Amino acid sequence: MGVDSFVDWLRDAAGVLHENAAYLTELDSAIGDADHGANMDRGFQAIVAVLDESSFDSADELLKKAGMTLVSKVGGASGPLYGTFFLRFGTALAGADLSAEAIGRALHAGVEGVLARGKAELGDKTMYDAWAPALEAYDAAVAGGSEVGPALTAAAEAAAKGRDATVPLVARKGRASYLGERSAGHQDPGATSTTLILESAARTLT
Amino acid sequence: MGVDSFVDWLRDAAGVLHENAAYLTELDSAIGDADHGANMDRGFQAIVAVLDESSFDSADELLKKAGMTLVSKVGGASGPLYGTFFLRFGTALAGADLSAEAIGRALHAGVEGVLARGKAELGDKTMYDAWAPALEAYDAAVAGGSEVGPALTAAAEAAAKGRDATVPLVARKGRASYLGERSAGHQDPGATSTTLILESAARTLT
Amino acid sequence: MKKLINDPGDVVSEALRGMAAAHPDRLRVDVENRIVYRKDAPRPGKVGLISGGGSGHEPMHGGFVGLGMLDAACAGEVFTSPVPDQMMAATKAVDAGAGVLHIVKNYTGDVMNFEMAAELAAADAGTEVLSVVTNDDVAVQDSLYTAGRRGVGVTVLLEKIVGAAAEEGQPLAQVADLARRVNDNGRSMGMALTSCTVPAAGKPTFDLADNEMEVGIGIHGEPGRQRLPLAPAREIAAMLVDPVVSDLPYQQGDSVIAFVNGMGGTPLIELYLMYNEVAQLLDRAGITVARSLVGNYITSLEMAGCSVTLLKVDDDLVRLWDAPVNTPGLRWGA
Amino acid sequence: MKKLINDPGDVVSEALRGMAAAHPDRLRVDVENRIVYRKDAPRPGKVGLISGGGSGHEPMHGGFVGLGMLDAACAGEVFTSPVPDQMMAATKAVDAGAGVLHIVKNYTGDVMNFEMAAELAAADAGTEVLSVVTNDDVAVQDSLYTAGRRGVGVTVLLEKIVGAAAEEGQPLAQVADLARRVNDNGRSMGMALTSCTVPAAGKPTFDLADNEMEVGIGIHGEPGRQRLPLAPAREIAAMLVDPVVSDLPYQQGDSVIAFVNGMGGTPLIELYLMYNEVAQLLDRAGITVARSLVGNYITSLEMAGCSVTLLKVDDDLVRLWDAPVNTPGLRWGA
Ligand SMILES: Nc1ncnc2c1ncn2[C@@H]1O[C@H](COP(=O)(O)OP(=O)(O)O)[C@@H](O)[C@H]1O
Ligand SMILES: Nc1ncnc2c1ncn2[C@@H]1O[C@H](COP(=O)(O)OP(=O)(O)O)[C@@H](O)[C@H]1O
Ligand SMILES: [Mg+2]
Ligand SMILES: [Mg+2]
Ligand SMILES: [Mg+2]
Ligand SMILES: [Mg+2]
Repeated sequence: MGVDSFVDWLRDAAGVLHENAAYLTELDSAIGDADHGANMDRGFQAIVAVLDESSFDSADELLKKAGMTLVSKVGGASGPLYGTFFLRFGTALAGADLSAEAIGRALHAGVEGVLARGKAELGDKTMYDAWAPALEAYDAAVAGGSEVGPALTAAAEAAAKGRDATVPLVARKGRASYLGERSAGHQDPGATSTTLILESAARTLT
Repeated sequence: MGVDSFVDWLRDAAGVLHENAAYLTELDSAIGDADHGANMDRGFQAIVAVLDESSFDSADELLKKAGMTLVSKVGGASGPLYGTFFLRFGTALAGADLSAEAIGRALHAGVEGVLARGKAELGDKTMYDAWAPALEAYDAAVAGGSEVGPALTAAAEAAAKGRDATVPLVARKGRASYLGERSAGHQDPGATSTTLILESAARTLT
Repeated sequence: MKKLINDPGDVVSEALRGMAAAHPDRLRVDVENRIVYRKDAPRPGKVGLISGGGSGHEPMHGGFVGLGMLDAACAGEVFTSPVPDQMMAATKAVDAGAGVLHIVKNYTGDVMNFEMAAELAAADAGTEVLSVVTNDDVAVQDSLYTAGRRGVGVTVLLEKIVGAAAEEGQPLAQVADLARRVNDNGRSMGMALTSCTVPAAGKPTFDLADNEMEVGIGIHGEPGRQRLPLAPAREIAAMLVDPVVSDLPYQQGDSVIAFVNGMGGTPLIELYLMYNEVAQLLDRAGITVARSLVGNYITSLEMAGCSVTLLKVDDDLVRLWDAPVNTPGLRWGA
Repeated sequence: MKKLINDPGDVVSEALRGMAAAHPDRLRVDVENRIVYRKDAPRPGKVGLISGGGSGHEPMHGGFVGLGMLDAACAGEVFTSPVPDQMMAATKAVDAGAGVLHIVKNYTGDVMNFEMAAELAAADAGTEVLSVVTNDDVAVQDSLYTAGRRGVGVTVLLEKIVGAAAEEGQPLAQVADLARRVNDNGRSMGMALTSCTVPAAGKPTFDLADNEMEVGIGIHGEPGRQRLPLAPAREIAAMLVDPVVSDLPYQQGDSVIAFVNGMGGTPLIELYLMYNEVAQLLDRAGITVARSLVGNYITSLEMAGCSVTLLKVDDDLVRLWDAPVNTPGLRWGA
C-alpha cells in the first residue's frame, strides 16, 4: 500500500459523498440546516480537483493537502472538523511506514484533532459517535493480527453501528443541539458521512 | 312606497352583499385583486351603521347619504362608482314623487353618474354591462304599464343576463383589462354586485 | 393563510399604529383617517406632495413620507385605493399656500378617488391642486382596450425626485412638470413566482404550479399577461429588461437609474442576483447605470417575484435623486 | 423550488456580483474570495471590523459594510460559515495597524472557522486580532447540553454600535469590550410561519402544515424549539417578547433599542403590525423604547416569520447608535 491507495480512497470517498449528497442534506434538514451533503460534496470535489492537477510523493503530503483543501473549501462545522482530521492524520503519517499500527496511530491523531476542535463527547450525537467505536474496532482488529484492510472493515462496521446509535440520542453539540428533545429520532448527518468515508477506506486502503 | 322601503332595500342589499362577499372576492381574484367582496361589504355595512344611528325624512336624503357613505368608506373602483350612482339617484329623487317613472328617471341619472366616472361602454366587461340592460328592461316594463316592483323584477332579470354575458368578454376597463385575452371566461364581479343590488331592490321596493 | 396579523379587518390600522410607534421622530400618523404625515408638515412655502393607494405595497407610500419626499400618504384597505375624504384631509393639512401635488398611480380606483378629492378640495378650500398619474408598466398596452398602463416602480423614483424638487422650493407647476417628465422617461415590468393572499380574502389570489411563473404582473396580486414555465434568473431578467428597453426606447449612450424591486416575499440575495443579470444586460446594450436601487420598495404583500424599472436621467434628475432624503423607506444624506 | 436564481451553485457569487454592481460607490467586492470590503478600507488608525457567516441572511453581513459599520464581510455558502482563508485575507486587508475585531455569531462552524483564522492571522502577519461571539438567542438554553445560544438579531445592532466606536477611533481593546457589553445586554427570540429552501437542497428544510408555526427558530431554516398552532400576531408577540424580557431580565425603567426583524419572506406591513404589538407589550412592562428598527436585516432566505431583539442601552450606546452610518443595509446621518 502506497500513496496511490490513498489517492484511490479520496477519489472513491468523493464519489460516494457525491452520490449521497442529497441523502446527507436530507438528514441535515431534519436536525440542522440542510447543507451537510453540499458541504461534503464541495470539499471532496475540491480534493478531486487537486488530485487531477498535482501528484504526491507521499501519503502524508497528500493527506495534509486534502485536509487543507477541506479547511479552505468547506466551511461550516464539517470543514474544520474533517479538515483537521485529515491534516493530523497526514501529519502523523509523516516518515511512518504504512503498517496497520502506523495507520491506527494516525487515525487516533486525526480523531483527537476532531475532539480538540469540536470538544464533543461520546453520545453528543456527532460524527465522534461514529469515529470513537471505529477506532476501538480498528485497534482490536489490529491487536488480533488483522491487516489494514480487514481492520478498516471492522472500523467501518463499528462506525455504522455508532451512526445508527445516534438516532435516539438528544444532540448536545452542533446545530442539532438547538432542537433539544426534538433532535431525538434522527440520524446524525456527520456520523453518516464519517461512516461513508470509513467504508470507502475499507474498500480502497488494502 | 316611502322612505322606509328604501331603508329596507339598503338593509337587504347589505345582507345579500355580506353573504356574497366571499363569492364576489373570488370572482375578483380571477381577473382582479381579490377585494370586491370586502369592498362592497365594508361599504354597505357602513350604510347599515348610518341607518342604525340616523333616521331620514325623505328617500333622496337617505340615498344621498348612502352614496356619500360609499364614497367615504369603499375606495377602489367600486366606491366612486356605486357612490356616484346612489348620490345621483338620490339627487334625482329630490322633490319627486316615488312613481315608477320618477324612479326610472333616477335610475338613469345614477347610471349616467357611473358612466361619467368610469367612462365604460357596453361590452367593456364592467358593472355597466348589468346596468344598461336593466335600465332598458325597466323602461320597457314601465312603458308597458308596470308598477315599480314588477319593473324592478324585469330590470334585475335583465341585469342577471347582462352579468352572465360578461363571461366571454375581454375586459376593456378596470383592472381586468390588464389581463387582455385572459380576462375572457370569467364573470365580472361588479356586474355581479350590481345584479345583487337590483334583485334586492325588486324584493324591497314594492 | 399564514400571516403575522390579528383580525384581517385590522391589518391596515394596526400596521399604521406600528409605523407611528416606530418612527415618532419623523412621522405623525392619523390612524383614524389612515394618513401618514411628515411630522413637520406643513412646511411653509413648500409645495405639498401627497400620494396614496391601497395598502399592501409597503414601504410605499407611508414609508416614503419625510424630508425630501412626501408630505403625506393616504392608505387604503389592502389593494383598495383610499377614499376622497382622506385625500382631502391630507391636502388641507399639508397645504402651506404653495399648492399641493397629488401623485396617483394609474388604476381606475385610484384615479377616480383622487379626481373626486381634487374636485372637492378645489371647491372647498381654494387649495391649488395638481395631479400627476404614473403609468409606467409596459406589460399593459396603453390603448382604448385597456384602462391604460399601471403605475408601478417609477412611482417610487418619482416621489424621490419630485420630493427633492419640492424640498428645494420649486413652485407647483414646475414640480408637476418634473413629475410628468419623470413618468415619461420611466418604464417597468414585473413577474411573480407566487401569488399573494389578501388578508380579507384568506386565500391566494391565483394558483401557480411549482414549475410556473406569471410574467407581466402588477402589484395587486393580479395575474399577469402570461403564465410561463419557470426559468433561470438570466432568462427572467431578459423577459423584463427587453420589453422595458424597447418600449421607451432606451438607447445606447442613455443614462438610467436602474431599479430592481422585490415584490415582498423574495429575499435580498435573489434581488442582488437579479440585479447582476440586469446590469449585464444594460451594459451589453450600452446603457449606463447612473444610479441603482435594489430592494423591496413597492411590494405586493408576500408575493415572491420582482420588477425592473428604468428611468432615463440627465444631470438634473441625478442631482435631485442624490439630494438628501429622510424617510423610513429611503434615506441618505440626512 | 421557486427562486430567482440560475445554477444553485452560483447563487452566492452571482449575488455578490450584484452587490458590487449596485454599490460601486461604497463597496469593493472580491468575488473570487467572497469578501465584501468597504471601498476605502483600510482606514488609517482605525480598528478593522470584520464579520462573516453563511449567506442567506442578507443584508447581513455584506450589506453592513461601510462607513460606521464593518470594514469587511466574508460570505460563506448558503447557511455555511465561511472558511479561514477568507477571514485571514480580510483581516490582512483591513488591518491598518490598530488591530482587527472579528464579530462571530455563535455557531459551531462559525466559531471554529474564525478560531482557525485568528490563530493563522496572528501567527502569520502579527496582526492583533480579538474576537467577540454573539449569543443572544433565548430560544436555546445556554448549557452543557447545547452548543450554547445562537447569535442572531443582536449581531446587527452590535455591528452598528461597535462600528461607530471604531469609526471614532476607539482602540481595539475598548471596541472589543464594547462589543461584549452590547452582546451581554441583548436578547432575541424568533419564529417562522414557513420554512425556507436552501438552493442546493432544492426543497424546504422542514414542512409546516397550514395551521402550524415554529417558535424558537434560528436563522438557518432549522426547525424551532416548538411547533405550535398558528396564533394571532398579538399572541405571537407575547411568545417572543416574554422570554426575551424575563431572560436578561429587562426591567421597568430600562431603556432599549427594540428591533423587529423579518425573516425574509414576511412583508413590511406585517412587521409594522408586529412592532405595534411589541411596543404595546414593552409599554405595559414599563420599558422605554429609546430607538427602534423594523425590517428585514438578518434573514433566513425566503422564510416567513420574524424575530424580536431587545438591547438595553444607556446614553453612550444611544449616541453610538445615532452616529452616522452609510452601508447598503443601514444608513443615516451620511
Ligand atoms: N462540536 C462538534 N464536534 C464534532 N462534530 C460536530 C460538532 N458539531 C457538529 N458536528 C458534526 O457536524 C455535522 C454537521 O455538519 P455541517 O452540516 O456540514 O455543518 P453545519 O452544522 O455548520 O451546517 C453534524 O451532523 C455533526 O456530526
Ligand atoms: N371604468 C369602469 N366603469 C364601470 N365599472 C368599472 C370600471 N372599472 C371597474 N369597474 C367595475 O368595478 C369592479 C371592481 O371593483 P373593485 O374590485 O371593488 O375595485 P378595484 O378594481 O379597484 O379593486 C369591476 O368588476 C367592474 O365591474
Ligand atoms: Mg449543516
Ligand atoms: Mg378589486
Ligand atoms: Mg382593489
Ligand atoms: Mg451550515
